[in-house]
Amino acid sequence: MKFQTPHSVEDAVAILVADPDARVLAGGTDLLVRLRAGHMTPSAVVDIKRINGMRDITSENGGWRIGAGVACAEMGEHAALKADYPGVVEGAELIGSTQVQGRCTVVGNLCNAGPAGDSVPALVAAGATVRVAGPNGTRDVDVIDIPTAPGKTSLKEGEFVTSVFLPARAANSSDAYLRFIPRTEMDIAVVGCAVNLTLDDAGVVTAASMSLGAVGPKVKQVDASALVGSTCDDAAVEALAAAATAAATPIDDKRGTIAFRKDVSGVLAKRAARAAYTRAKGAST
Amino acid sequence: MSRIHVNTTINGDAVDYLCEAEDTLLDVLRDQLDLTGSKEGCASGDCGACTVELDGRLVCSCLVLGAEAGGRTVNTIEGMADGDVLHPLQKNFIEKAALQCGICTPGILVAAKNLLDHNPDPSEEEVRYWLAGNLCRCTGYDKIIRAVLDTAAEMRGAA
Amino acid sequence: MAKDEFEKREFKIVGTRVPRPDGLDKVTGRARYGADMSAPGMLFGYCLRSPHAHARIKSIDTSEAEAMPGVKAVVTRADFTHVPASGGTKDILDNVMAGEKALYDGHTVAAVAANSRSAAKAALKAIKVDYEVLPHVTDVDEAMKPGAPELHQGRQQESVPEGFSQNVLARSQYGHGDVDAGFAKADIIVERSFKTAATHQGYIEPHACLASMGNDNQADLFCCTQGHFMVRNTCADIMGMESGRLRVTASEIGGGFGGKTTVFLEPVALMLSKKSGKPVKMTMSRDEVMRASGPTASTSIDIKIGVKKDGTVTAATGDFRYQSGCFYSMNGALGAMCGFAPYDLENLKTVGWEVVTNRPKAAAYRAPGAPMAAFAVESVMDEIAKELGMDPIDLRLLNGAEEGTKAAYGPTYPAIGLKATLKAAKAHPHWSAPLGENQGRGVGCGFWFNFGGNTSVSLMINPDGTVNLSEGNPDIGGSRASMSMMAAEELGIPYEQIRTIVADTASLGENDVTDGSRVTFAVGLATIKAARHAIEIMKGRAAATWGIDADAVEWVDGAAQPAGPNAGKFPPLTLKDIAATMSKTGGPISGHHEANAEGAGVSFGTHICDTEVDPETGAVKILRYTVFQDAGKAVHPDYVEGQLQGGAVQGIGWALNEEYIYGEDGTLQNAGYLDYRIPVASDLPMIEPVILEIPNPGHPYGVRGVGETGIVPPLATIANAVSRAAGVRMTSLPMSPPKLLAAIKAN
Amino acid sequence: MVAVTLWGSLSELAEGQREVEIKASNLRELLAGLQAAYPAFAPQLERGISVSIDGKIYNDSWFQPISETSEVVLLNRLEGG
Repeated sequence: MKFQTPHSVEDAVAILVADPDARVLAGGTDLLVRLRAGHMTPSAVVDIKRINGMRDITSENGGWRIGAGVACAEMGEHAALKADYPGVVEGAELIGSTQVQGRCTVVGNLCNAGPAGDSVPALVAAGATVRVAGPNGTRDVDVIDIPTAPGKTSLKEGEFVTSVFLPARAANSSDAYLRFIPRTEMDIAVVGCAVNLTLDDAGVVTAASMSLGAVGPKVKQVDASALVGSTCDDAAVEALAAAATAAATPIDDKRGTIAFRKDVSGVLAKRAARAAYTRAKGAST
Repeated sequence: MSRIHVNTTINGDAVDYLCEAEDTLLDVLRDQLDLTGSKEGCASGDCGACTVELDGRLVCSCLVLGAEAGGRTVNTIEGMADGDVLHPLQKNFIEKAALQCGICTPGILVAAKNLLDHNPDPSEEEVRYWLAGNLCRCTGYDKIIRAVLDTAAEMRGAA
Repeated sequence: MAKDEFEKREFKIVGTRVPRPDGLDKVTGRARYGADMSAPGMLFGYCLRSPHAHARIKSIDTSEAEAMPGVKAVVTRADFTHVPASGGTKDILDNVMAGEKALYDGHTVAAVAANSRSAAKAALKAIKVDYEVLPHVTDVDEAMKPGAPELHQGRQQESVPEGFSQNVLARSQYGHGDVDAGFAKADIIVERSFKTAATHQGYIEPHACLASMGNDNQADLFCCTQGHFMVRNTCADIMGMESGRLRVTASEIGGGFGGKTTVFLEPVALMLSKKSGKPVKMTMSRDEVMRASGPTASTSIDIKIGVKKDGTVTAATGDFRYQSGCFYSMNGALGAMCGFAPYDLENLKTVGWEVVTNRPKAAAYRAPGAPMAAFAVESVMDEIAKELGMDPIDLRLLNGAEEGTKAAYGPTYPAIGLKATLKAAKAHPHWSAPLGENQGRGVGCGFWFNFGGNTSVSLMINPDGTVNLSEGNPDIGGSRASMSMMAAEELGIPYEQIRTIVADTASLGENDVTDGSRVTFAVGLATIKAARHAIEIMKGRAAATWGIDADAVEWVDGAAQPAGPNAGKFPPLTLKDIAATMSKTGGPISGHHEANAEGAGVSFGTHICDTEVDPETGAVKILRYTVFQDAGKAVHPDYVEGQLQGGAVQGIGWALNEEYIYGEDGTLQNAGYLDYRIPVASDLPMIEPVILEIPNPGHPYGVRGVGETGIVPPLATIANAVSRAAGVRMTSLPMSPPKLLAAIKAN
Repeated sequence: MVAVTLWGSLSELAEGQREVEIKASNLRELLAGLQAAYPAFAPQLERGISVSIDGKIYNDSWFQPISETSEVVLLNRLEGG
């Protein structure tokens, strides 16, 4: 195995094009586990963290661009980003331990394409896009379209994700991400749920989106229109929960059962909706 | 197989080593530099026994490649005491019986020091969540958490 | 009759909280654990493991691996030509290197030593094993049925009746009285079935060793173990060598909890070293630790208890079916002996079963067999208390064992501390604190025997008056401190004047394993007697110096002095004084003691726990936890508290989340800390330890072992708390959220 | 003679007797006496047993004295962690 440290996106793409068995290293918190376990034997590891901009969080068109090498802990330390997207940041900050937080990245979490990645549902609910660099230049892709199946992405040969972009926030908007795990830390989500809301000045929901993790082969967008026109009252929230439970298509595995995951999808939908609503109202005052 | 030459700084000293691309920073610390205070408990980032600081941030050294450490600074348990003067956390872990078998102790001390460097007055809950990635199977964590809180109070008092 | 060893006294050092002698090394990273030692020219050894739960090994081709660069030795079972003398050791050999069959996912079938880790790992992939996959079984009840896939033939003991598969190796029955007559007198009978999953000891340090063996058949081994004398004896038997030619040094040990009371890598490393002619270091990955070491038994248990309306138990029965992996292990019998041990029962019948399955052989785990039995018995007791509307502590006090009670396993108890722990629990503010919505409080009791066993201690007086103590039991939780304390107490000198070390197998007489909570009791006893031996010699030296009779000298506060006015008038000679002149008064002074220490005192504990259940998700939060345990005499209270806290938290993990999960194909699905979920710091509250001291008559200071009892009550205590919080009786462990939520919804 | 309490499985091998009498003044004589009087115990004695004498548990200790008034109870050989 070789270790490569390109200093530009172009160099990185050139390496990836020349060597289809090379793998991109950002935080490494998934890649190194697989390497050590012998589940993966790449010909080269391409460390992209030394490319300019990969470790930056920058304001862009009123939104935020987050480099592929930004550690999740760095997102948590960015007050303005956290104020705009508390749900995205709390999802990112739930991955692993303090030690893992210092290394793991949302782009890595996304490209790992695990159904249970904690940072992905809130990115999807936020309508985030990623910038993909490849032999034919760059393209922007909706986050939801990156994973295609467990462990599989839509990235083509020679391509890698250089950043994720969170769009500008409308007034009175906020989001929340909740997951269920058996312990209080260190677990993979059994169910994850993100809700993203925009309210009018009277506190009535004008736009809502929701996504679920760990209840299907990839992150799942769920119709959240039950909340639109409501003030997140019990009836609206119960309708949202029912939609979440109905939309979930989980499997039985060592982490949970189908029945449990469907039930908890509804529970988390309720709780996340209420948390996002409270935040969005708070944002308006 | 050609190996990679890495120049780095470990516990304040300029250090260089040769490593294979697969070698983790933990492999290098233990096998090549004989800094065996960092332990391998899982090799998957789930136990925290290999915790070190990389550019001041806590990481599991089993999840960092040895080659990545080039030009960066690494702090391990071996660098925590100042000569023969123990860090207050080290002193209190002994005095307050915050260890039994001791295998998790280096990782916990490095993590706790990093916490107190950033947050001199953590709550019990903050300490517990900060250290959630450091598994201890002997103590039930009780005396560890107390030792960290007591040390924080002591260091605030001394400051 | 063995006379009581215990004598009441005022302690100066025992009972204080001194700093431990190994503390500095452990907080600075200097302490050397199993994987921390290296040798010049050392090779790295790795095991190839079966991917199948049960398979006949038709052939193994190692030729390609042997030819690879850097590879210095490849071993398979064919290299182990010596047949071990002991039947138990034959099983151990079969476990460390599979013979005709691989019996579980992870069973070692071959091993490689090479000059780098990567070369060794590459060579493993080049070994070709031709397997004939066989049907497998991992569940205890399934394994017992006639027609189940069978692991062995001809190993069934004479105690097993007809009608079971060959996987049922043994049946043990205990009890007394007439249970049918007893149940006939009962007003209420509660009968329940329980299941518990297998759990792993979960020590953070994976097994590791460094072996060096030459063609002179002489060898050195450095390894993490709970008993290096056991390692020596077992490895010598496997290697067909004389045990005196194998020196084993115990490393610092990164946790064991019973899981390091046998060998896994050590014989393999010795064989690789012998074959390659170079030192070989082997370390297990976490995946290997989970798949091929440890774990404890999984169980299926039936309990039936009958009571009168006033709460008096009239009869009880228990059927304890334990699977302990692929070889015989006594666990079910221990469950049958321990489950009802806290009670004074007129009519009792318990049966324990030992069953083999296609899982790694169970290793001891802290009071092996007892926690699951206590879970089942204490759950039914809680249900009875609820049905009777009785305080569950009162129900236990009414039926609790005390001095003179005929124990569930047969003998009559001497002075014991069960009721003292129950009374302390009842009087503690925790028991009467208010509870909120969705919260519940549980109580549970537990028992463990505690062991003594073979022990050797040497105590050397140095010319400057310092003292070295050599013991032969790896220090797993602070025992070097306790030994120094007891020696200092006895000699009457400061604690700091003594340094205790764990000696290697060539430097001290035989020692049993650090198990059965035996060390503070047995090694402590030997330490006190070694100190007394040295004192006798020093008294003799003082007497000779003064020209008086040795009987006329007494030892007071670290010095010899004339015993009374008739002995003569001389200023006291301190230990330091006597040491300074020892070459003039007869030469070096050492005390020693070797004995098979008997008389370990049994131990009881009572735990209380408050939990909160999220009725929408089945998540359980531990709100408050208090442990009451009889320690006899707490030599170092900090480390006794640590044992109680650690035991409780391991129990919390067992009760809530830890479990071995096997797939349909018989492979382990969660061989790592990610999905084998041991408690993390943020899961827990502080654990309050309350130490009671009811002296053990068998120890000079009254010491009882404390290490194991602390894990016996938690499973039941937490299950009782959760069952009360959730309003539904939980009979299966772990009470993971999916299981608990399903139970809540079904209710 | 010493009264020796058997555990259930041994009792089944001794025609249901829960208690047997053996002439013995120490543990070694007790084990030898059991072996002689009850050949069916042989496999279990070979596997090892523990003996409780007046409430204290002994694993080996041949010369541990036993008196006629001692309470002697046989147990499965104990293994610990």
